[in-house]
Amino acid sequence: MEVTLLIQATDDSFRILEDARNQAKGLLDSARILEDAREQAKGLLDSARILEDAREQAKGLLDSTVGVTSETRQMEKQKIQTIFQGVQETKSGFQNFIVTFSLLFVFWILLSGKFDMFHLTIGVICSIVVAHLTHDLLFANVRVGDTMVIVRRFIIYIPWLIYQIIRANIYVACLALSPKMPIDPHVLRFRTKLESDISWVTLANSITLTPRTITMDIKDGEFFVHALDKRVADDLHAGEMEDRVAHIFMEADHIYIQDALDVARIYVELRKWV
Amino acid sequence: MSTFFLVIGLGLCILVFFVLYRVVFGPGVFNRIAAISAIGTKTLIILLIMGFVYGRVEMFVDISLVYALLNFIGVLAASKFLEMEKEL
Amino acid sequence: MIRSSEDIIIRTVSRVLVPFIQLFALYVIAHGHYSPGGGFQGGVILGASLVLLLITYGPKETRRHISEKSVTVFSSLGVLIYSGIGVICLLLLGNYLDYGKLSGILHVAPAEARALGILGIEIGVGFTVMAIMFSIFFDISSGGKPPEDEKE
Amino acid sequence: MTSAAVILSTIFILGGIFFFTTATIGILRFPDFFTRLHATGKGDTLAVLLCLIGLAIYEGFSLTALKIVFIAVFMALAQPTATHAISKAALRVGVQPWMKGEKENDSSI
Repeated sequence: MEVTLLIQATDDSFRILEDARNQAKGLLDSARILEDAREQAKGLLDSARILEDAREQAKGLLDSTVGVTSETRQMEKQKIQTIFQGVQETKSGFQNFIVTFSLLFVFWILLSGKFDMFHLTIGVICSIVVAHLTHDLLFANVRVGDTMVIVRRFIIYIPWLIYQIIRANIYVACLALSPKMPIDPHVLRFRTKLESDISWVTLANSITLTPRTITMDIKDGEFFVHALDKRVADDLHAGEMEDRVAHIFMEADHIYIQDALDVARIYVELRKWV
Repeated sequence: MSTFFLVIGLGLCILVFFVLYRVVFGPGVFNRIAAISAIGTKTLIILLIMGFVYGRVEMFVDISLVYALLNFIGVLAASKFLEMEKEL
Repeated sequence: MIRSSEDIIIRTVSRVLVPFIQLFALYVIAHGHYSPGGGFQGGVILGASLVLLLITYGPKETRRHISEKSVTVFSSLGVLIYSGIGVICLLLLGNYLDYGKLSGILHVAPAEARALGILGIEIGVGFTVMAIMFSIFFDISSGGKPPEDEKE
Repeated sequence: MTSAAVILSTIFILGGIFFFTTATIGILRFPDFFTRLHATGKGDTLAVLLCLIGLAIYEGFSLTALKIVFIAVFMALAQPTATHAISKAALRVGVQPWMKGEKENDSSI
């Protein structure tokens, strides 16, 4: 009797254990499902966060576009309003003529040095004739920029250039006077990031005048430089002079009117989409 | 100061004779052109110094400007011609 | 055959220099009686500036600045000015190129009339020299072919 | 004409003559065409500039001095351009630059 009771109790306890195990298994399973769900939820959250970020970035982009355009609007109004309405050709031609004429007349006065009526009249006539013939030469391919800033930066650039010329000449003098002449010439080639042709001229002539290098050729935007020394390669590839020239002519670190106008066009397109 | 200018002018003339070696014997036409260009720049200074010696600078300065101009155009034309000759 | 050069450096430098060279040439022509110079030298510098334009920009662009017709007009106009002033002096009962007689029709003092007459003569000589020098250089450089055959 | 100006112009002109001399020695001694261009392109530019500035100081403040300054500006612009033009023509015609270790075959076209 007692044995049967014992067996029953054991059976019961086993059943309870079995139930508990089953329940635990079910719990575990549900926990695993929950885990999965949680991970899925986390993934969803992450993607939501990414979406949020993207939205904020988009907003920032839009804001910055608005800022750039509102800055450039003013310049547009001041300088280009009339230019982009069809009268660009004649007006800029006339402005070029006026500027060329005044430059040439100042040059005439400095050359002539006579201030009586007769010579001044001849000067005006000659300046008008030459300015009419060559008004498209002096100011061809000039990018719209702040001329006074360029002139000031160029004047600041000159003393550095003179210092470099003197260094270059002392180097050449030492080479020419030294009996063994330790030179190791080779040809370098590098590409430049400069765009306008006046800055190319400045860069090429500066390379010719600074120590150890002369500009040999420019083919397809690639500078061929003849150097007297191996060391100079690093200097040129570091591009200190290029940066200086870019700084003078406001290239690569300034927004141009044309670029601003492009941005404005893109902004109009964006507004249509939004 | 006039003696100083005379000496300077004579020194430049001697330098011109040295460069003339490159013009006469220098191998190849490019050496000759480069040497002639160098002679031109020295002549420019000699002309100005002649002006100071004779006391008529305002006259010689025009000649010297014209000389610099024609030297430049001459070098450009010669190099253009040699470049052209290869294409033909 | 001169083609337009691809070299941006020489093009830009000569583009900036050409107006000043031309003005300097006109200065040399106009101040012929104070400084060395005069019609011939000024004409040569004027021609040299056009030659600089030709060797850097090629014949097509140069023709846009000074055409075949204007070269012809200039070369004859110079001779016309020169001989015309001489003949006017003859008509005013003076010698050929006797500038002093010009004061009769210009209503100025004889000395000033002489200066004006010399200026006219120099302008005429300068025009002719410029046109002829440019014409010679252009014809030799284009190899005798008319410029329309040029393939740029 | 103060004596200071005279001394200054003398120093400038003598400096110019010194660089002319070294440029001439360079033209005579350098081994090939491109290295000689280093001598003419740089040496002559600075020498001409120094001589012209010295002469302008000696002339004093006048229109003639201004014209001399014009010549200086013109030379500073034209001399590197002329150097570039010659070297470009030489490179396109096929003059090979001399390298270290080669024997001196200075037979450029």
